[in-house]
Amino acid sequence: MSNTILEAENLCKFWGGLKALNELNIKFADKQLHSIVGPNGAGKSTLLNTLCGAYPATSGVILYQGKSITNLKAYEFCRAGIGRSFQKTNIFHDATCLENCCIAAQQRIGGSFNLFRNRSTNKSITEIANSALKQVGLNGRADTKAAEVSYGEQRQLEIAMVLATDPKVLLLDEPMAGMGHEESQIIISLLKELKKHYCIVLVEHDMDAVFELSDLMTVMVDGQHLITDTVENIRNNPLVQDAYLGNDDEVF
Amino acid sequence: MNNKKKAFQSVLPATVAACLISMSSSAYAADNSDPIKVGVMLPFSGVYAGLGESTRNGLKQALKEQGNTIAGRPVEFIEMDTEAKPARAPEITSSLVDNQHADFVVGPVHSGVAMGMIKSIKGKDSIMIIPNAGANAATGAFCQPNVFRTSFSSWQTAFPMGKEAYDMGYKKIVTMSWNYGFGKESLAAFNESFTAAGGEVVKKMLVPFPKTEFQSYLTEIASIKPDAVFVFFAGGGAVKFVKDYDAMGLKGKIPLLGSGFLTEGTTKAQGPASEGVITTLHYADTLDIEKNTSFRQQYEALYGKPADLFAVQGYDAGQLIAAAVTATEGNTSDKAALIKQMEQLEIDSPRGAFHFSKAHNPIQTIYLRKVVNGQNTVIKTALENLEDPARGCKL
Amino acid sequence: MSIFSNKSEKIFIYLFFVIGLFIPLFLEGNTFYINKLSTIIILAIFVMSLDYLVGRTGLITLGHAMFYGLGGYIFTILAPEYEAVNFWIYTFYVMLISGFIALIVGLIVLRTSGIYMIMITLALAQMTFYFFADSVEYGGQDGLFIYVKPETSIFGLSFLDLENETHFYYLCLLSLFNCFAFFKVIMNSSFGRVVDALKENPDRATALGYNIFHFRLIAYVLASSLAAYAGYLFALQFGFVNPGMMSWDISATALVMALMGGLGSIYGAIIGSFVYEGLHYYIEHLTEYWMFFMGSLIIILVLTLKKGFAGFLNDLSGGKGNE
Amino acid sequence: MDTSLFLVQLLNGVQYGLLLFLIASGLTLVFGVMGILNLAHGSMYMIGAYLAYYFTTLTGSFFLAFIISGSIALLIGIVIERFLIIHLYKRDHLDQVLLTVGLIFIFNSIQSFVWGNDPLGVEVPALLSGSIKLTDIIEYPIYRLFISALCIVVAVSMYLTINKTKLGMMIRAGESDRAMVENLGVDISKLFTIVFAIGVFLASLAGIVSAPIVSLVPGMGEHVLISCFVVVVIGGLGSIKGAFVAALIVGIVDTYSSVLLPQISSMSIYLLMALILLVKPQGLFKN
Repeated sequence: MSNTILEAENLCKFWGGLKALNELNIKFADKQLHSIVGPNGAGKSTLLNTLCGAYPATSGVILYQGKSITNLKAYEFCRAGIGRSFQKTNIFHDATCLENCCIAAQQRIGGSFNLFRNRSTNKSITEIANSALKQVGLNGRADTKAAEVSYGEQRQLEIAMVLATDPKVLLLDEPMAGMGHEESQIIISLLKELKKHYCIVLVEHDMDAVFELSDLMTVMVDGQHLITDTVENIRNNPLVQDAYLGNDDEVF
Repeated sequence: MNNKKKAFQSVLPATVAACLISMSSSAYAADNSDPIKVGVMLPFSGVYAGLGESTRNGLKQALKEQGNTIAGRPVEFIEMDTEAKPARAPEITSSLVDNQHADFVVGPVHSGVAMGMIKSIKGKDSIMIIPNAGANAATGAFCQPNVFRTSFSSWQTAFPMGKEAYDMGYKKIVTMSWNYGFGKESLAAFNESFTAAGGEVVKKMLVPFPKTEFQSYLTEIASIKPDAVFVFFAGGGAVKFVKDYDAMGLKGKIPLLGSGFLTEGTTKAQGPASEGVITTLHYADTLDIEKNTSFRQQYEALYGKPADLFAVQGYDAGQLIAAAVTATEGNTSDKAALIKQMEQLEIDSPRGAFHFSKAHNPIQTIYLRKVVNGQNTVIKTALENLEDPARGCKL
Repeated sequence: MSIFSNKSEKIFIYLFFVIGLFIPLFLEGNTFYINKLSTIIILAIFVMSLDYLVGRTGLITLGHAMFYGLGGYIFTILAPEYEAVNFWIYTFYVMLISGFIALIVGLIVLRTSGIYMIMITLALAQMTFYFFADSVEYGGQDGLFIYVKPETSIFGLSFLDLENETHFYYLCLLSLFNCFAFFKVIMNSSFGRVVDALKENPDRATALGYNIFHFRLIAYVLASSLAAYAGYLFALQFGFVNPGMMSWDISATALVMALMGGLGSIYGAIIGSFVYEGLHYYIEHLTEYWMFFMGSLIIILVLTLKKGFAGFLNDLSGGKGNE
Repeated sequence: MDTSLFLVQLLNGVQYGLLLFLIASGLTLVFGVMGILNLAHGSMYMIGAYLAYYFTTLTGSFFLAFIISGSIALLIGIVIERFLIIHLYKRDHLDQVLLTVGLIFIFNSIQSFVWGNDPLGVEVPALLSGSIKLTDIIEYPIYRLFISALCIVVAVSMYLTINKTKLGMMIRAGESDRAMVENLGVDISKLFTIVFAIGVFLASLAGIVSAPIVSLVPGMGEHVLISCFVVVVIGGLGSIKGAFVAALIVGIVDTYSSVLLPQISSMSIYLLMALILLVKPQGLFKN
């Protein structure tokens, strides 16, 4: 893969004695959707959290555009261009949808330490926020309080906020969790569009969606990398079926 | 505008009263129908609440003896809780002085509060009578024409002990108190007379206020083995200290001396541990003076418990008000005249008669006392008619 | 975009400041009431700064009174004893120095959060309390006096005489207004946007690339130096400072006032201070055991009025607010 | 400082530390299991001491008073939890702070109303009133040693209860995951009532046994509370083991600093706390 943008080398994350990530090596290419699957407790979420800087790695290296970002602070990952969405809806409920995206956009435009400039006067921030909402199809909800839009729309907003930070890499943690079929379809078509522009790392339990969307898939078991391959190859790989059937009661 | 309003306020009742007089041809002067307002600023909650209560009882007893009228004018009390919080002092003083126009303000117990009060009563048309707070500065550097004290200065209560201690044969002494004004002033006064007599203070220990964990200090004292220990503690701290001192086995070996507050109102709680502790103070419950006996009888009849020092000091504040207003024949509007009367008065106190120094602090006799059967018993007079040096006072 | 969050706030603020402006005319000469109002207004500034910290930033502190006391002490220690200094220049000094102290303290306490922050702020405040209470040069337990009040001239023109209670009252009222306006401006600013975000969801704010520590630190410094300004005014009003100003119950009472008013509403701080002090004044005159009634009242308020009086007013006026 | 003196001071420090542990253990237990910060913990200490005074005077026996006061404390704990604290589980720490400040006000008023404001004292029970000779001049009161022994008994029984009994298992589970406890079919509201009552009981117990060696004054609870905070924070909130270690450290530091560094002795434990938090923001034993 020539256009690798994000890469983990021998990445480890230990919680006391528990090895949530164990010597993991993985590469993510630009403008591809790369999904991570595996049974519960395989370390998928831990991987995302480590890649975005929320959990400092125990050992190993994270390379972004060829440079190590392992030692950056949590907030610096976002500034570098790694955006993430959360498994549990993680938005600012009291603010409007637009304001939610403005918060994200302002980080990039700057002026956050300006105590006196009214937040609504910076038009470029509002523009970015609006276009992010538009990208996910929420432009009609700009002035509605985030707490008041539907669950599916909150999940979309979650992604819009990430987009507003102008990332190169999107780390999406179960964007379709808890959604109905129709709501999922919205996200699926959104992701299809987005993967043309971004490197997307997707952790998702909805296997239909995963198989439909993924360019590459990685299977993880017990914090370790099992296999990375195309959708077709994974589907037929006995190792993978074994991993799921043998270790967990979750079957796809 | 302040004055205009005040003038208006005093003119109006005067006019009304004048009309009444012309109708009823009463013999009393115009302002005789107005009550004499006595503001009471004492702690009724918090650590010092017990002292506040005794002081108020004494004050009321003195005025009750006058039938609650002085020179024909009724006495009105306005009571305020200081909570012993200095930060509240100016505000409450202002309330009594500016809003209620109190003629007298009696208070407080706590020295920090006293400082705040003095600051706000300075130059005002009210007279402040301090019934306890012993800060030297109140009748020293901060003395004011309209501030009197019926209690003591810290200096007075500890100074005589220095000489007494030396005369008892103690040459090396450890001194100890809480690290606050009253305590430090007491230790300094003791040090002054003790070293002048030829003794040596080998160590001065200051305990953070209001810490009462004394074990480590007592261990330290035991290791120094001085001839005696002089301490200042009051209230709950005094109880704890005397009990701990005894429990550590020091009492029989190193004599314990103190400023009188160590055993004042605390011997009951201290129990046998306080037996034999020697202190100096301007009063003792058992003082064999006729006035004291009658005062204590009446107090017990009124309030159902024995009087204490704080009651005496409150009582004397009441006597001072009564005597002064009687002397001006009920006129309280001319404060300068009142003050002049007060300066000349001799107060027939249960502690023995006293009058005021130029700085308005009592010139009084200090007694050497020893706890016998839970009672502070007078051994002898330590210093007669002791006057506070009033350092820094320009009155 | 209006500076007010909702209608009841707008009505309250207009009413309060109009009444505040004219009330001395009706109290002419009664220095007690004017003093009392000044005291409560000073308290409201203090409570407002705490409300900003707790209600808007989500940083709960039990040591805010430390800065209240420091404000008074900084002035008293800096100003020459028998010389009138300029009020405005010393306002600047007091806020600058207290802000600097807050910066250092913030670097320590903001490493912690939640209950730990409550306790460590409390401990630091106690430490400062003991520092002044045990000090010899700063008056110990008895505190220090201010002998000469500052003069207030700007370019040689003097409008206010601080010895005059009414003038001082107007200074306090003006300060409260400025403080309110200041907080409203920063709440609506770009900075306020981030603060809102990190209060509701600090993890998400971090994930969006904000170093929330910096924002918290700035908020902490701002709120602390305004608390110091309030303490400075308090010291000037009665001309003395005392370690008691820093005691933890002052912080706790201020929290109660902020809660009564409605946390995070900023204008609620004014309501809270007036309601609490009014009740205190009233009940204290009724009974020696006023603490019992205040305590019961606090408990009832916590259990019933969850958004304080500001929330109550807002519900009354049927407004939802536009935040 | 010679060796024997040094050792006596160490004894002082340990003894003070053990007492601090007794007071702080209830606070940290309640916080650990229930997530409730009870500022009125110091008031419970005060009420315990005053109850001990009241019943000692009434019955003439300290041990009888001990039992009665302890039972009343348990009852107070149950009542407070059932009627007040129960509303706070879903609320943030701030509401807890305010409600318990309200409780402090109320208990202070009750104390002042019922027992007045004069300092009171309780006699050391005759059985324990002697002293042991340590050096030629220093004797050590047996009662203080008795308190230390009691504190150790409490510490050990807390350890055993938490690690070896069913209640302890529920407490441990409650500390780590509240939802899990509920899933296990434990009646969590009953568990909370029990734990809170135990917390109040421990504070009162400390008050009761301290009564003979302290003076009973208004406001005695608040002072204790702050020292208690320091212990709990240094040890790590919610950790009983941490509270034990921290209490001993605080007791010893406080004792030696008052002798060796009197200038900063009042600040010493706060400095210690600030230093420890700089290195370990969560305290020494945060799980």
